[in-house]
Amino acid sequence: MSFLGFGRPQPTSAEKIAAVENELKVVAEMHSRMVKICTMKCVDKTYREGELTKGEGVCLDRCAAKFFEAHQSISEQLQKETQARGGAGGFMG
Amino acid sequence: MSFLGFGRPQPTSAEKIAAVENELKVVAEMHSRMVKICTMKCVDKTYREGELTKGEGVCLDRCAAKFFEAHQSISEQLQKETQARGGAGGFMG
Amino acid sequence: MSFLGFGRPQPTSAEKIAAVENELKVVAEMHSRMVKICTMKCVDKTYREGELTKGEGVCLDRCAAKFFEAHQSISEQLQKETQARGGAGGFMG
Amino acid sequence: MDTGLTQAENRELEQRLQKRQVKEFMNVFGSLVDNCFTSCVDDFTSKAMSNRENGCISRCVLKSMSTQTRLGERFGELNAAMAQEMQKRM
Amino acid sequence: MDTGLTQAENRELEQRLQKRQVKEFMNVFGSLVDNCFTSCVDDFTSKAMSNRENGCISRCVLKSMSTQTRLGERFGELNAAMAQEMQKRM
Amino acid sequence: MDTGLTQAENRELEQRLQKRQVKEFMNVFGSLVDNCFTSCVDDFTSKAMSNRENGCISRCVLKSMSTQTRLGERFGELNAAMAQEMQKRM
Repeated sequence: MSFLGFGRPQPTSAEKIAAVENELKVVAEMHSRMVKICTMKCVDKTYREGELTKGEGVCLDRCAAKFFEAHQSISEQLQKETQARGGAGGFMG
Repeated sequence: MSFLGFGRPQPTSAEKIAAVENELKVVAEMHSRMVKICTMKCVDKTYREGELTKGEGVCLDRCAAKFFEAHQSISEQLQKETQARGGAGGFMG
Repeated sequence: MSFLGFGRPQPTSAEKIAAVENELKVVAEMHSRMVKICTMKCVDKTYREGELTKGEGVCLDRCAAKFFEAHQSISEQLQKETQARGGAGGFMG
Repeated sequence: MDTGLTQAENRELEQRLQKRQVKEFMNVFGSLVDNCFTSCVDDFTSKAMSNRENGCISRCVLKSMSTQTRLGERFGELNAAMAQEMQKRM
Repeated sequence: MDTGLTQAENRELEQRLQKRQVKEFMNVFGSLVDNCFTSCVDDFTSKAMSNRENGCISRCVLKSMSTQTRLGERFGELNAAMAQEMQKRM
Repeated sequence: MDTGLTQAENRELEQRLQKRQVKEFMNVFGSLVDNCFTSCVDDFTSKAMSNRENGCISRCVLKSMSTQTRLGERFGELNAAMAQEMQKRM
């Protein structure tokens, strides 16, 4: 979310800490969304085995890669569209 | 949530700000619930088109109206029932 | 979460309050998860009646008991596995 | 519960808990709206709720309150039993 | 909205609201990713997105934005109508 | 990561991060309970877990931990690659 940190001259301690904290929160949320979705897509819910099968493991790896790719392309598209529509106002209702 | 603001004589700055903030949070949550439910009810998940069809648009309008109506009637019923059962204690477990 | 409160000599007021608050938050979250899951498992979604049927009520009672049992056994297993794998690091990614 | 807090700390805590209870209530209310609307409303040929839908919503609210109460009682009992169990082990 | 706040309080409030808006935006963005990925990606024989998947995602983003805008307008209207209704009753 | 913070700020940040980690852990634990209970428990003719259910839960916990670990590794790699990519562009 570095595009939200547009240069105020001298951020206070609290602001700097909040910025780092926020950045890490964004990453943590992305991580937990990925785990939730990829588990749903790849892992068999009957739990007849306690270990990931080879197929499930490979599926998780690919799901993770696709999730990052999708995440990035959605993020780019949203920025483009938001600019084209003239600011986040319209999109956020 | 104005029924939660029962008259303490002189609210402090922090209390007044928290009250407004809370009111807006309640509205924001209601908004995001509505978007989630009405998208689920009205929008085709195959995404063969990038624009809302006329049918989807009309469905969203009606879903929004019904959501508000339901929201209000549930809110009123809950207040009535809670009073009849003698306070929120029993309901909230 | 008492295992997280490893003995710092003199906790400050703020720390003590945060600890109690956190403990209660954990319980509240467990409660709301239970309500969500057991409602889903036990309560008929057509709402032809406004009262719980006898069957639904009994199902809720048993679901609650099983949820506690599962919650506890999962918590114990996680602690054991986490220790065996050498700390929470690996598990938390 | 013996929290080991002073009176002043207890007052502060109580205020926090009140906030938490409001938040909790809003969550319960929100899930109730979600659940009852999702279960009862499926016809979007009109923008006004039908009698059938209103009836379903109203029964859903009643049933959800009973569910909340019943599970609240069970939760209280099970939680107390668990706390006792834990104290015995220590 | 008449908030009954002083100017200083309003400045403080505005800062909080800005934080809230950022948080709100992150939530909308997160749900959008969840929803579009879940709906569009189902083939895990490769680790790169296919053209079909990319197209689906892109259409999903457009449609979600339109949905957000349309429901935002309705929400604004309905909320204003409800506020008016409430004032009449008081 | 170069955060550009002083030592004092870093200490404060570390405390916040520790809180976040506890919260994160509680979320992971909560989803695990949700997911394993939902997947494994479906028989409410008794109030005690059956052997079959206990076995299922136990395997579900193991599998969820492996999933968490595996996806954690991938996430770390992909995140590092993305960060590098972004630095190149700047």
